[in-house]
Amino acid sequence: MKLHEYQSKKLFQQQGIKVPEGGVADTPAAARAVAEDLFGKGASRVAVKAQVHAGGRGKGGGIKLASSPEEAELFTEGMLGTSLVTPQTGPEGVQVRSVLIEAGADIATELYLGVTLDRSNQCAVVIASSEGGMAIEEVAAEKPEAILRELVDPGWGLQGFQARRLAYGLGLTGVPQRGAAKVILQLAQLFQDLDSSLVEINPLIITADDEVVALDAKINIDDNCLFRRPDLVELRDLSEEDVLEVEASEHNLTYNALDGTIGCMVNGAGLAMATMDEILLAGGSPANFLDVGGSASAETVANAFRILMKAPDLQAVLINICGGIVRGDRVAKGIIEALDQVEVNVPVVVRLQGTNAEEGRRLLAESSLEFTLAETLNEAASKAVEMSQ
Amino acid sequence: MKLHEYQSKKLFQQQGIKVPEGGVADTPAAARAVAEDLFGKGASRVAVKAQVHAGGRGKGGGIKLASSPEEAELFTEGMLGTSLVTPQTGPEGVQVRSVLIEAGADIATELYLGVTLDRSNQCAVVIASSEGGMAIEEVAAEKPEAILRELVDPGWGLQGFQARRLAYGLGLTGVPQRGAAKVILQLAQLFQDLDSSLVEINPLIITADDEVVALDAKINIDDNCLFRRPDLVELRDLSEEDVLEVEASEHNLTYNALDGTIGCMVNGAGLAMATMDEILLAGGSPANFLDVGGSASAETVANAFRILMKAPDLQAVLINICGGIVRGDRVAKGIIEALDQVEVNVPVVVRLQGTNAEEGRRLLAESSLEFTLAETLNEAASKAVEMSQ
Amino acid sequence: MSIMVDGESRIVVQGITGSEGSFHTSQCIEYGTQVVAGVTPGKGGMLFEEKVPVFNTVSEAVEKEGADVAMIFVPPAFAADAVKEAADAGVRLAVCITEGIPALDMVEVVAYCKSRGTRLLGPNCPGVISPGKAKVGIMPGFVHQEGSIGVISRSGTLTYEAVDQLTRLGLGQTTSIGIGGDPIPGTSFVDCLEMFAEDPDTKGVVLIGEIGGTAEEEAAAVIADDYPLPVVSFIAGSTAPPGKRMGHAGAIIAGGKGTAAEKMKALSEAGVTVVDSPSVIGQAMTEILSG
Amino acid sequence: MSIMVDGESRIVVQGITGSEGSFHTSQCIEYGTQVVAGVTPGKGGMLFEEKVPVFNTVSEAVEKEGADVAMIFVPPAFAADAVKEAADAGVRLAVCITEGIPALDMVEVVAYCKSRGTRLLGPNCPGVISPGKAKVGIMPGFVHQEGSIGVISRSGTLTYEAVDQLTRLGLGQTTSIGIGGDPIPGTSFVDCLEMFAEDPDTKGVVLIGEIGGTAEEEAAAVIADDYPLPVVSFIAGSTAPPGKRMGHAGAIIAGGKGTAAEKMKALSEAGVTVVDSPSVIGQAMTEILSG
Repeated sequence: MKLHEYQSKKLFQQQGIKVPEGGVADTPAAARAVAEDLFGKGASRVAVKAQVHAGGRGKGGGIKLASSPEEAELFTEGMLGTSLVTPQTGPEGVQVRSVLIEAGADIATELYLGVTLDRSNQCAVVIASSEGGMAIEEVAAEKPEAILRELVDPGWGLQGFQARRLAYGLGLTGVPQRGAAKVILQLAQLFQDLDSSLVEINPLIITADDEVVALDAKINIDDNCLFRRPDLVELRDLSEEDVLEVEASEHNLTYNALDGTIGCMVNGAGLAMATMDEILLAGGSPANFLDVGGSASAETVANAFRILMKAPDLQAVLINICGGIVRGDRVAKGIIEALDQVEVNVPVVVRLQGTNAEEGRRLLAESSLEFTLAETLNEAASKAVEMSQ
Repeated sequence: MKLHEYQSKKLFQQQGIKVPEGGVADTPAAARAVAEDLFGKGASRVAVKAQVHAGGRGKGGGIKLASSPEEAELFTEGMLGTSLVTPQTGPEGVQVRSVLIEAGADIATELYLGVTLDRSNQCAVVIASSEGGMAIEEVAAEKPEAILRELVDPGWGLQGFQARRLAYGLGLTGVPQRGAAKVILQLAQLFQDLDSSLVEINPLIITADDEVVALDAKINIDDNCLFRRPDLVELRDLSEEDVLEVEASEHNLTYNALDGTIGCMVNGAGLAMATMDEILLAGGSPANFLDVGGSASAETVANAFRILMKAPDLQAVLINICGGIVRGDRVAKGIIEALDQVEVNVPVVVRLQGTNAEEGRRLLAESSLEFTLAETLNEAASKAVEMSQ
Repeated sequence: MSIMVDGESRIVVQGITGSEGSFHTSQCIEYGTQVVAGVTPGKGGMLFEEKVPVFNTVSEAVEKEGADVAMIFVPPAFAADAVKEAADAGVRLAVCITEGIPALDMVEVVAYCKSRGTRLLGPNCPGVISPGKAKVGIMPGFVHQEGSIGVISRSGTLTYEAVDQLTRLGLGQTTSIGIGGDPIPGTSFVDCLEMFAEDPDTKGVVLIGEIGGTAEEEAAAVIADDYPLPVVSFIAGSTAPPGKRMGHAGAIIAGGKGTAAEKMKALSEAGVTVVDSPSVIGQAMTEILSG
Repeated sequence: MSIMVDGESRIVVQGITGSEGSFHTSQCIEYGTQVVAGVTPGKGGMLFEEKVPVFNTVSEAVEKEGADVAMIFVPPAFAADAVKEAADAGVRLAVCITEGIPALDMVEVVAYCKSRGTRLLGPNCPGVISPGKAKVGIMPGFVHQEGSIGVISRSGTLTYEAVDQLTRLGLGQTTSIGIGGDPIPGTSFVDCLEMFAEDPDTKGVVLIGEIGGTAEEEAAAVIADDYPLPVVSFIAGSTAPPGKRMGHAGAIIAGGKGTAAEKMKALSEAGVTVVDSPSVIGQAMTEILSG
C-alpha cells in the first residue's frame, strides 16, 4: 500500500523529521489560500506538487514552482483533473486529484535517504547517497560508489554509530552531520513502527542555514500488516488503485490487470505466472493475473469469476487449479455457482489437478454447464488460445 | 531508587495492569473521604496500607482491613507519624507519612509475579509462582519447584509464548490464563520501559470473577538510568532515605551509614569494603561506607569530608586512597581544602598510594594540618583503631 | 535417503484444531507421517482424531512426545510467535505454512530461529515431502513418488505440477521442498542445494524460481562453483509487468531488478538447463539423466 | 606470555579527547602501549599529542590503523553505543572503563558483543595490564611487574593494592584484569580463569571478589573441576549490611544471597586459599608457590 507525499510528510513530522511548511488542496482556490498563507509567512516561492502515487512527477510536469499565489492557483488548475504521465506510469497516466502546496526551500545540499528490506541479508537496510534527487536505481547503475548502506540488525535495530557513520560517509560535518544522523535514526524507527516496505526521502536537503529537511517523502506499507493497523488502512487512497484490483483484494484475491485477451484464474501465484507464461508461448496473451489463493472456498472462487468477467477484450477464460491446500471440489462448486449468477459469453477452459480434483471434475461434468476440459497445462493453454482467436 | 506502592500502581495502570480502586491519603480525614467514596461505590471493606519503602508491612501492622470509613480513619490515625517496624527495617523502623486506601478484593487465587535481572544469565528474568503472598526468597528456600522462570532474550524481549507457558505453568486455564499471560507481558514491558531493577506483584490475584488484579506493587529503578529519566526522578521520595546518603548522592558520592566509630573515606567500592573489613579485623568498627568514586576532584573530596564529619559517634577518620583514575594530588588538595572549612575534632589517618601519590603526600606534608600518615592498609587500620579508643 | 524429513521425523502440528490445520494433519497422517502431537493454546488435554495428544505449549509436546519437527498452521497475527515458540522449544525444523505474515515479523523470526539453531522452512510455503517417508505440508501426496530427484521451489501449486510430470516420467523424488513465496524465507535455494548435494540418493535437482529478489542468482553462484548434480530450472513470471506484486509477497520486479530474464541468464551461465515452459521440466531432466 | 593484551595489541581509544580519556591515554602511551588511534565524533582529522590520529568512527580507525583493541572512556549516556560501535567495527577486545551505564543497556551490549565475536571487558572497570607489554586501562602502571601471577578482580583500587603487595614480594604478573563492579560484566571470573589456565607462563591466580551476585560461586565450580593453577582469593564486604548497594552497582546482598561468607565457603571448598585480609594476599601466594 502506497501513501501520498502529504500523508507521508505528516507521519515524518510526528516522528520529528522536518518537512517544508505547506498544505494539501483539491481546488485551485484552496491552493491559492495555502500559497497566500505561505507567502505571507515569508516564502519567496512555493512548490505545487501533484499528489499521485507514481514517482518521477517532476519529469511529467507534476511539480512546479510558483512565484505568487495567483501562479500557484493557475498551476493547480492546470494539474487537477488531468492525467499525469511520468516514467513510472503507463502512457495513460494517473489522474491528479489533489496537490500539495509547500514553501520553497533554500537548498545547499541534496541527499538521498531510504530504508527498505534487504532480501539477501534478510533485514532492513538504510541506503544513503550524496546524489540526492536522482532515482536511486540510476545512481546504483551509474555511480555505485556513491551509495552507502547500513544493515539494521533485527534484534538491536539501527544503532547511533551506524547513523553517524552514514552521515560522515555522506561527507557531512558539524551541525548538518548531527542533524542528518538524527533523521537517519528517525527514519529507521518510522520504517519499523509503520511496518513499511519502503520509506524514502529524495531529496533530503541541507538548507543554507544547516537545517535537515525532507523535501519529498515516500512511504509504502507492507500489505501483510494491515490486519493490525487500522490507522494505516484509513490512509489508503482507493482512487489511485485499479478498481478491479481493489474489488479483488476485498475478496482476498490477488488480481493484476494486463492487456491481453485470455482471462486466467489460477490457484497459487507461481502457477498463475507460469500459466500466463504458457499462454504467451502458445501464441496468446493473458488478460490478467488472478490468484484465488491458498484457502479458496466456493464463495471466493465465485467472486473471482465475477471479477474476471469484467475485464475488457476478454475472449476466453482459462481456469487452472492444482489442488494442494485448495480442494478441487470446492473450486468446482464455486465455478458452477458463479456461472449460475454471472453471464459468460466466452469459452471456458478448465484444468483441475491435485487434492479432490477427481471429485471436482465429476461435479463439473455432472453440471449442466459447458466447459472445455484439459489434462495438462500445455493443452489447457493451447485450447484457450485457439478458442480466443 | 524505590517507588511507593501507590506510585507503582499508577505506572501499572498506565501499562494496562488492573489494580484495586483507591487513593492515597496523608491525613485521617482524607483517608476517611477516600474510604467513603469506595464504600459508596460498593466496597464491602477497604484496606489501609502504610506507604513506606520497606517490605513485610503486613507483619508489622502496616496493612489493616477496615469495615467502615470510620474504621479506615481510625487505622490511618494509628499509622501516620508512627514508626513501622517490619522484617525488612531496622529495629528503629520507618516513619509512615501516607497511606493508600483501597477497595477490598474478592480473592480466588494468589500468585507471585516479578521481573528482575538474572546476573548469571545476563538478562532479565520473569519469575512466577503459585505461592502468592509469601516472600519469593522463602518460596525459593522451601518450595523451589513452585517457582517458574522465563529468561527474557535481550534482542527479542519476552515472547507471547513465554507468557502463555508461565500462565499455564501456574495451573491457570481459560479466562484467568489469558489474563495472567497478558499481565506477564505488560509487566515485562514495564520493567524494560522504566529501566527497572525490579518490578514485583505479590500477590497478583485472580478474583472470584476471573479478573487478574495487582493487589500489591513494587518497582525499583536502576539508579544508573536516572540521568535520562527526569520523569522518574520526580517520583523519588527523599524522606524515605538517609539524609546523609541523599546529601552524598547529590555530590556524586556513595555513602552508607553504619553504626561504628571510625569514619572511612576511600576511593573505589572494593577498597572501601576491604578497608571496613580491615578495621573490623583490627578490632574496630566502621562508621560508614564512603566511596569518593572514580573521578573525584578536590571539590568532591571536600564534600565527602563534610558528610563524613556529620556521622554520630565518630572517633577517628581513615582516609585510604589508592590512585588509579583518581589522582593523589587532587585528593590531597581536597583534604587540605576541606580541613580549612570543616571543624575536625577527631584524629585523621591518611594512606595515599598509586597515581600521583607522591605529589599528594608532599602536599599533605607541606600543609600546616595534622595527619597521621600510614604506609599499608593494615597499618592504617591499626592506627585508626588505636586512635579511636 | 532424503533431506529435512523422513520416517523417523516426529511432527507436532501448531494450530492442529483449526480448519486448515486439522484437514492437512489428517492428510499427513494418512500419508504415513508420524504426527505425534498437536498444539492449540487452551485445548491442552484433548485428543486429535482420538489418537494425537494436543498440548497448550510446544515445550510440552517436545518433552512428552519427543517432537522434533513443527508444522505451523497458525493465522498470520499469531504465526511469528508460534514459530519462535517452536524454535525455543528446540525442534530442529519448523515448517510454516501460514501465508500473509508481515515481512518485518519474518525478519525477526528468521534471526530468532538462527539464534536457536532451528531451521525454518517457509512461511507461505507448501512444506516438504520425502515421498514414501513423510509429508509435512499441504502438497497432494499422491502425485509424489520415491526416487532420486530433489525438487526446490518458491511456488506451491507449480511445484505439484512439476512433480506430477516427474512422477509420470518415472522420475521419483528424494525430497520436494517449497521454500515459499515470501521476501524473507527461512530456507533459501542455496540451503536446499547444499543439503541435496550431501544426499547420496539425489541424482538431479529441479529448481523452480520466479521473479523478484536475487535468490535464483545466489543459487546460480553456488551451482557455478562445481555443484555436483545436474540442475533443471524454470522461472515463472516472464510475462509479469514491473512494479506489480504477482500474488506472492516476494514476486515483484523492483527498480528493474528481479526479472525472469536476468535469473534465467544467471542460471544458464552457471550450467543449469533452463526451460521456458513448466511443461517440459520432466522431459529435460529425463534427457540429462539418460544422456 | 600474557592474556588479552600484549605488545602487539593495537589500541584505539574512544573518547580520547575527553578529560579522563586524554589523561589515561597519555599514561598508557607512556607505559609503552601501542595506541594507534583515537575516536571522537566530530574531531576526525586532528592528532592527539601530535602523533595519534583521531577519527570520527571506529570503523575508520580499524581500517586505517589496524586497531584490534578498543579502550572506551565515553560518558554513560553514550557508552553503550560506543561499545557496540567497537564490536561492529571488528575489534577483538573492547575495554570499557565507563562507570554508571544503565544495567539494561549492558544486557543489550553484552549480547551484542557476543553476537559480533568481540570480548568485552567491563564496564566500570580499571582495564587490563600485561606488565612490561601493554596497559589498557587506568591502573597505575608502576605498581606492576612482569612475572607469573594472574590477577582477576571486580574491584579497581583494591586490585592495585593486591598487585602492589605481589610486586613488593617479587611476584610479578602475567596479566592483571579488572572485570568491573557492575552486575552485568562483559567478562567473568570464569572467562579469565580459563584464559589463565591456557597461558603457559601463569603459575598462580589471585581472585579478588566482593559481595553480590554469584560470579565467585561460578568461579569456584570451575576451580573445583580440576583447575590446574593454585588460586588465592579475598572477598571484600564481610562487614557490608544486606540490601545496601556498596558503591559498585553489583555489590549488594539481595534476598539473603551474595554474602561474603557464602562466597568464601564456596571457594574454600573448591580448594582455593581464601584469606580474610587483603593485606596477606601476596604472602599467601608466596607460601603456596614456595611450598
